[in-house]
Amino acid sequence: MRGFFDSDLWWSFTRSRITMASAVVAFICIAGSALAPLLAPHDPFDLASLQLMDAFKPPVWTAEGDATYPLGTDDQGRDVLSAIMYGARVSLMVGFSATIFATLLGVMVGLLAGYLGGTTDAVLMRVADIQLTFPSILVALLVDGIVRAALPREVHDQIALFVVIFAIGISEWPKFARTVRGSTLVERNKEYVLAARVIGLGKLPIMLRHVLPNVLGPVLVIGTLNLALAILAEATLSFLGVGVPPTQPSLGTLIRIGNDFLFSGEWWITIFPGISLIVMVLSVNLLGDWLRDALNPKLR
Amino acid sequence: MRIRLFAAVAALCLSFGAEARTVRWSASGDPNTMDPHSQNVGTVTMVLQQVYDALIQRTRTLGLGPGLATRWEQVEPNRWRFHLREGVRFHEGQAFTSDDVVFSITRAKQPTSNFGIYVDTIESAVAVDPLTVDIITRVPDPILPNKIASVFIMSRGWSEANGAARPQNTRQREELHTTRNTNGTGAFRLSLREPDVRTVLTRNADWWGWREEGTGNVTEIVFRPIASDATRIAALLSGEVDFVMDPPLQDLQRLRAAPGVGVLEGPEVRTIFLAMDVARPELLYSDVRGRNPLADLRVRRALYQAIDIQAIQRVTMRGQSLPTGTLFPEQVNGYVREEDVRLPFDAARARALLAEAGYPNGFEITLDCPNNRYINDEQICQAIASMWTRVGIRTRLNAMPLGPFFAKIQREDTSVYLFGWGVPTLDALYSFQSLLASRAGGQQGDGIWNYGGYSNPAMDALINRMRTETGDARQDAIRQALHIFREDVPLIPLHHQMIPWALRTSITIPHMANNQPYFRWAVVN
Amino acid sequence: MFAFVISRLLQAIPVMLTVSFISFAMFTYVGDPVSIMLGQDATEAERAALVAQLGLDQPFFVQFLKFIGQAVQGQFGLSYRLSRPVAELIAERAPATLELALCAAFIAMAVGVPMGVYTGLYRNSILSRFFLTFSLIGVSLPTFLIGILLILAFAVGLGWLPSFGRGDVVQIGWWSTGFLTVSGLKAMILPAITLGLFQLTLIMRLVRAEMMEVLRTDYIKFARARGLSNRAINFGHALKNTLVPVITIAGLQLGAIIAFAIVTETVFQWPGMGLLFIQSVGSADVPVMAAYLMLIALVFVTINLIVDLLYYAVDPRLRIGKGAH
Amino acid sequence: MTAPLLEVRNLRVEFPTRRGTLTALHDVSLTIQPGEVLGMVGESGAGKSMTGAAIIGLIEPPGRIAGGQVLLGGRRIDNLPYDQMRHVRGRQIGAIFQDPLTTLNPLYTVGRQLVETITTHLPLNPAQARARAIEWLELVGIPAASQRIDSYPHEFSGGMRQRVVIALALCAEPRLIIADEPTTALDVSIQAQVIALLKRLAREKGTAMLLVTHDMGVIAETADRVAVMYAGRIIEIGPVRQIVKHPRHPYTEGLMASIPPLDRRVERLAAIEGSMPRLSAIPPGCAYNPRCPKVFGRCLTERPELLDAGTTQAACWLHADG
Repeated sequence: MRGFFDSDLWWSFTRSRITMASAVVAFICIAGSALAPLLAPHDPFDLASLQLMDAFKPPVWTAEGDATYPLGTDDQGRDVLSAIMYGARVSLMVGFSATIFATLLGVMVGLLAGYLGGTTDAVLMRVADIQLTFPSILVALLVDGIVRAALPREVHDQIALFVVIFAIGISEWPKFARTVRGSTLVERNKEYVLAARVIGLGKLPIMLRHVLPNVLGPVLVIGTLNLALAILAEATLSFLGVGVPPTQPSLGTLIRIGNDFLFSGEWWITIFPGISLIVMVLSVNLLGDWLRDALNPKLR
Repeated sequence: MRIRLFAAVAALCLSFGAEARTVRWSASGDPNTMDPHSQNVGTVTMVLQQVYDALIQRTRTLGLGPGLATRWEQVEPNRWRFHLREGVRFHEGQAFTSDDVVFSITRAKQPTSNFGIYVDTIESAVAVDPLTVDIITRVPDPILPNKIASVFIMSRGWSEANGAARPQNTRQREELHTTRNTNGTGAFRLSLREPDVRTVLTRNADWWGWREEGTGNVTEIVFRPIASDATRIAALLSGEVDFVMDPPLQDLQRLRAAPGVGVLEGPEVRTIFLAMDVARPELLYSDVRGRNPLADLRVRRALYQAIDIQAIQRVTMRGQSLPTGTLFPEQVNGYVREEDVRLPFDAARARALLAEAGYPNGFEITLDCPNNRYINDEQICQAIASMWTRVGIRTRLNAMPLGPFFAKIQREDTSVYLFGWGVPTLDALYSFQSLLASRAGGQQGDGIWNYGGYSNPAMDALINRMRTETGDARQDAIRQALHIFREDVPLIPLHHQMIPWALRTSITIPHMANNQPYFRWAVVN
Repeated sequence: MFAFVISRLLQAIPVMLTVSFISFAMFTYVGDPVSIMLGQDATEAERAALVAQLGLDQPFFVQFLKFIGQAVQGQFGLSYRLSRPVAELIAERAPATLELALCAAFIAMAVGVPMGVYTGLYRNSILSRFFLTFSLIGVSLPTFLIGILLILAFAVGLGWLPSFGRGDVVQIGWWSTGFLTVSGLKAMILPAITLGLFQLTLIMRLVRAEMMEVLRTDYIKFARARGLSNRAINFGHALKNTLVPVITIAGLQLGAIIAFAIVTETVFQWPGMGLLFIQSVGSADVPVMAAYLMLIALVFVTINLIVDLLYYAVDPRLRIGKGAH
Repeated sequence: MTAPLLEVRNLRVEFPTRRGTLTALHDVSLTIQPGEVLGMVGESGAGKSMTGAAIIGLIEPPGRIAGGQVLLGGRRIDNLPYDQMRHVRGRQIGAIFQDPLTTLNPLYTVGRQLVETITTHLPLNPAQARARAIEWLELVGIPAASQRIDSYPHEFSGGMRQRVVIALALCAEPRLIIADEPTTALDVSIQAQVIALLKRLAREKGTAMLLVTHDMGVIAETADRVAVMYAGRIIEIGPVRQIVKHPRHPYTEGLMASIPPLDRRVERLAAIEGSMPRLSAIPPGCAYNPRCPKVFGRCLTERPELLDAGTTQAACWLHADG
């Protein structure tokens, strides 16, 4: 750990106030949403606690605000702040899961392609190329559409969250695969790999031990930027009404619902989730940008 | 020369000023067919009733007035005679005769038609002479004129020539000529149809009705569906659209305040209620095993009394609803004010009733709900779900679009669902027959929308009396049936919908409780 | 040149085959066409008859070939939702999407490239910092939110521009264009900006990164050592080398624009293929989805081919084939 | 002594980094006479290329000239604004870089690159410039120059490309060429040809040259005088013969001992122990002291300036009183 604080990474981190600020914001977002059940002032999923007569309360600082609901309430009397915290939880959960899924898949395919070479490599990379041609949002929509058509509604609703994670994850893996494959190819031809093979060590353990650390940086950068993309993709799908199930509203769902009230003066129902989403994605993007610059000495 | 040119320009301007009276009209949904007998849905009718006429037309007060028939009489208990209007021509030039009426009624009776309920009692239609038609019913049908007012008249020659002798079968995914083309006798003709994009109607100068009192000056109607509420309202406010039929309730305040835009308010003949599976021995979507809680009147009353209808009216509906305790609003023939009384909202009483019925800890249930059919349908369901949960009935909300929703309840694959019922015939029988008559053993059309399986012999007997009796005897049957409705809670009534229309102040159009705009009466300034 | 085009075309074939296979699988196995067409109360005999009529009892490959044969002719059957031939539906809506995508791409390139060049050249100027901040916000703003905000500001607030639809269109053969009417052009502005903004920021960041990369190369240093003017170096040598990779990415971004049109079209009720597609996803209208997928694949393959040809035109290293190094 | 063509006085180049400022060049002073070839040798990172870059004003930011002066023909050029300096580069001072593979713009034909250089500096119209470009290609030994002029760089071999680079550096007829390791990236068999070409052209055109290399053999054959750099400083400078035969600085001695002599066989070459310190960790006193076989007390505390040491100047306390 000391090594980390000594490192260039930490140095460049402390140098950039924006990066530090975005790290703090990202931390607040993650902590706030992870601990939503503990921190949120209300439980938006507890139907019994909702009071319809409390609906459409504006934020606390306006004339009709109510201290019980700092950011106001929505059309059902749900506390907007709590809804955002729970919504961010879903958004982040989907974002992280999809990114981890894409990373694992991509790294695996990349290693395999680079390591096995030949036909396997050609086929895997061709698939990645083809998929890269298609924008991820389209792939995600298609996956969702196919699952929606293939499964009965009730089943689909139950697994909708996983469908979204899968759809977004599957649409992002080729980026990882390409990077990892590139590094694998470079490493494969290095002398120590050849030497290790001569003394009878398996190639795969060597690859794992040497390639993985080498690609960790790029993978981390792609992963971080991808997290932002995944959160946006989820929000977009949910906005289009084909994302997470309505019983687990994400920020995108909240924006879609709030959108109905945007023109009628109840702006807080959509503006606050919107701002939360932007701030969250922006902070992740800033972190990713910084990470890329910090890990890429050429850009310094 | 110059003078002549000037005159020509002036004339052109004048003619424009006099003639270009366009109404740009929008609603959330687009008609899914132009076939007049295929889909009995408001979104289809709202366009087609501009193009097609029926034998009898609705008046501005939703009464019955002459249409393609100038007068009609019940010559025998089972035979109605219609005297047709002379000199009427279809938009494509065919002369209108009794043959077209016979054809149209026969067409509406086809299995692929969705208009069966309007012709259910009809045995046959017979052309007496080119301008007289007899309609023979199987049983005496006192409200036949109310029903026939919903059957549009097509040209036999045109339909048969274009292979559309029977209505388009939407279930079998077929496309007929009538899916996109029309040939009516109405005030407007269809001049452009781009599904989902726009539909343009132009004034039929030859329409027989223009001669009558109080008709308007609209020359062109451009209909564009805009599904997104926000976009639709933005379009109205920015002047791209003149008339929005279904403005979101939350925007009414703002629309009223906006310059040049007004809101026409009025009730709709449509009642929103909750229907329950009262027939199955065990509910499909509940944690109660071995018995059906909803079969117990106490539970139904508990559900009823748990609902704070005033809160829903004030918050969810923003005042745009008329809470009710009965089956239909007062515009409907047979309405009884004394029976229009709600069980009071009383959460404690609801809990007590549940305990009494043997559910001290409540139970779990799934509420099926459409999310794009009635005004704020999903929000109403959310509110009810939370109110029910508060008295111990843990409610899972299952909201879905109209298509899957209807498919689901028509499979009877539901335990509780939100439903709305309009009464196009403006007669009580239509509601009782469709919603509360026993499904088994009844006549055609009985209980076709009774997916909760409610069955009460007393109710069935009263419905049969409504069918045949007239005058006070019939009214008495309706009164008794309404009383049973109130006591037995086969459905939980919520409210009658209000249907505000938003439009530019330069347009006047009568607000109609059947939620149909009649552009023949619209005036554009 | 000819051989190059042929080889690229040959490479496109597996892509199209894969995509048509997915389409075919969707068409055939997802959503059970027999049930959909017959309804639930059909008898076993009726089912069997329809199965035979549709050729579903034939071997897999026969069915697949038939599907491809029909797809090549543009036949995808009837939409479940609208009961109209899918090909007709798509043909009606394609011009709207393509015009929107072209405008958005134009905005993205016409603004994104100069901004990228500027920020690449003057890395530390205040304007560059502003552009960079702008671009970060741009990639962090979801498209739908941009659309909503633009409508709020320019359609509802200021009332300058329409909030939905294409305005008046002019029909030229089967192509309907909004470019020839004032209302059509006005209607184009907000959706095109909405759709172009994200791509604009992407292109700007890409051009900036490439520009910085190129400016570090030896040949730029050498060009400076030769005393060439800044103008010749930045806008001749550097820009041209920057544009080579930018062309590729920008070409692919045109594909992304067509895909992201789905979102924009939803927000602006733009009557294009994207709106059709999203409505089809919502109602599981498989024929439309399958056809859209095929069409998009075709568009992408075409774009890729054009990008390759452009690449070929710009980069002389490709012209003498492989093994030149 | 005639007026020097180039005079560098106390040049100092600094790189601000996150851990403080690094000084890449300290007090570098040298002169080049018209037509003279000054060789510059040293290990990688000693500051040879940096000196060349500083002279033509092409130090990569954030590096900057922090002190000293560069005079060309008596005129100060280190402080010229970009647009005036531009007319010095190419026209007055040409430059040749190490790797011909990367110094040519791959997207332009060599002809276009030549023509644009010529028209930038000489009052010729495009047609004349093209003719001149062909002449130059012929001059640097490109066969069939009038056809190859429309070829792209990748269509030439490495050696041919470096010839094109030389043509580019010389085509505006500068008075000085800075050749930064012009042969390092080339095959050994081609190195000699390229050096010979460079030498011949410099002589024919009367061009002076700063030849940066780490190859003492090339220096011995080509240079008139030699400057030896170590850790950002010139530690010895003098006529080539003296430096090669009688180096005065221990580092130069070590450097010379590592050249394989052509005339006799040796058992093993002497190599200098250790490596040059990083710029951020230069020891006090003489920078060479950790490696110097002749180190003594004063070397550890005081840094020697260039001192006259016979026919050369050397920065070494051994010559403190010489």
